[in-house]
Amino acid sequence: MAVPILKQHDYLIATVQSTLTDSDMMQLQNDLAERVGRFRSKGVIIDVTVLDVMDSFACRMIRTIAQVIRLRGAETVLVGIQPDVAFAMVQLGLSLDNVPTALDLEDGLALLEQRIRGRHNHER
Amino acid sequence: MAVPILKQHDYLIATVQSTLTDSDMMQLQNDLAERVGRFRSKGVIIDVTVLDVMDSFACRMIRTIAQVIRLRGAETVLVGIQPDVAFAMVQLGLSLDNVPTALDLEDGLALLEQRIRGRHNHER
Amino acid sequence: MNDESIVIVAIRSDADIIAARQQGRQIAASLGFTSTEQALIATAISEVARNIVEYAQKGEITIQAFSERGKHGILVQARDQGPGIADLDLAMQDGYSTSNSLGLGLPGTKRLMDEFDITSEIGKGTTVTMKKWRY
Amino acid sequence: MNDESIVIVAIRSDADIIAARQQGRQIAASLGFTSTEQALIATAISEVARNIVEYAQKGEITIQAFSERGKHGILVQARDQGPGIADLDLAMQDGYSTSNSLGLGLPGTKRLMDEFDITSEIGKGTTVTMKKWRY
Ligand SMILES: Nc1ncnc2c1ncn2[C@@H]1O[C@H](COP(=O)(O)OP(=O)(O)O)[C@@H](O)[C@H]1O
Ligand SMILES: Nc1ncnc2c1ncn2[C@@H]1O[C@H](COP(=O)(O)OP(=O)(O)O)[C@@H](O)[C@H]1O
Repeated sequence: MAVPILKQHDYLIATVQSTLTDSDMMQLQNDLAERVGRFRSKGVIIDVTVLDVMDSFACRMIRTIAQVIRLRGAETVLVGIQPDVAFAMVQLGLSLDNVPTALDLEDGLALLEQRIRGRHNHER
Repeated sequence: MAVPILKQHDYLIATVQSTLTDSDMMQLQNDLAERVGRFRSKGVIIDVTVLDVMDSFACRMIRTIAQVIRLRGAETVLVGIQPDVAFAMVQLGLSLDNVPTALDLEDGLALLEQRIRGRHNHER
Repeated sequence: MNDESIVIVAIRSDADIIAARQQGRQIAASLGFTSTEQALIATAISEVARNIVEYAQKGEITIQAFSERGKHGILVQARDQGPGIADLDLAMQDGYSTSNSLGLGLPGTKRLMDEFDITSEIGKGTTVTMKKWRY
Repeated sequence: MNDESIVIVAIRSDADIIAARQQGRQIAASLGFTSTEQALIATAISEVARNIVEYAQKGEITIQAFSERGKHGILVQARDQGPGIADLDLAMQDGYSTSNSLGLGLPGTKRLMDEFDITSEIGKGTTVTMKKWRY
């Protein structure tokens, strides 16, 4: 099932609706990379609230997507990791590397806003 | 014995009252992960002032809790490690990895404040 | 689910991986595992099922309740007739991967479960057997 | 506590781990160890007691004062009839763990104490004997 991507001002919001297959993930990555260019988006939120498992494959895909988006000049924030999912990820030994996380969509938007402002106001 | 968790503005403060069993630790982790969501907390302080031993198990649990809390979009600071406990940890070879520490609750709150502000203004 | 029933999920595609872990979660729930434990079990199933698709193309996952010396729990087995693993010690190391992957699947899955056993024979296939006790 | 008395703590659960290390601290205090040394001893006891619960399910810890050629100190022994350790050299390496753990327990405990000795036989069990001198 394809992931719907919502454009909201400078941001893109991808809400994962159900467990993704590998090809859904690839599709999501391509869609986001393309739309960041088309809409000149500054940030991307990936919302995984409904995901009940984040395995090493999903984790790697998210890291890859964030890296691709970064190379396209935008920031990615992952939101909505549920407590049980977070614990399983940690036990498995997974890390999201440098992908910032926030509690939910609202916090994720605030974080993006601040990061993007910060990014423009400070030397990197 | 369950660990009481106090909500104070944007933060949660878990004050470890006595030596924890494995299941107390799991409980603490679940409680914190859940409440970070419920109260939209931005930071968590774990106060271990009364702990007289921090063994490799406790250390691993604290690291895990901090990673889970991070995936839920909040920061964790550990406060109150006593001098003797700190010395034993170092001798044992334990590291808290990336879990920041502060002297006591007051310093911990100040550190959280800084880190959370920093997180929003700078690239990590 | 009673102690006699066994659920077998054929694994051929990534849709089957999802089916297997959903089955695992349901059975774990019916056996009284906490939601946290269900998530650990579902994640473990996802990892071994993905390895089947990735390295052996097809295989199966069996999931069943079990009791042993007064302990109860869930038993998951992943079986394939794929290429097998040449060096099991190496495969069980964090970060070791022959594909463009994180290499956390096998060692991580071991961390998720209470018991973990893997046997493999080159050209014959691989079997992962794992258990989680219900406390 | 005098040189003849021995405290034996049965280890079966993590509550027993806590009891053992509290006993160790008290005895160390009564023998005149500084509070820093008490913390080292209590931590060492915690580590070996946890290994009993984790790997052997049950066992016991004995704690006693001792004197030897004019030296005084505390002697702690952890004994179990568990599975034993196949490769002691490996088990004594920092970071080596067969469980989902840090693998610092044994090598770290050796660093906490003045003398440390471990013997183990597959299928028979494991005994850790350790001493700390009072200066
Ligand atoms: N079912 C299997 N059949 C053949 N080889 C396998 C199988 N499962 C795992 N392997 C091998 O073991 C290695 C480690 O597996 P794993 O820890 O799951 O990491 P990853 O799948 O990320 O590479 C794989 O790279 C692969 O070479
Ligand atoms: N009492 C014991 N009985 C059997 N095996 C043990 C025992 N204590 C330690 N071991 C083995 O030695 C390894 C290293 O122990 P340790 O250094 O304490 O690290 P950890 O317990 O963190 O794995 C363990 O992973 C386990 O395989």
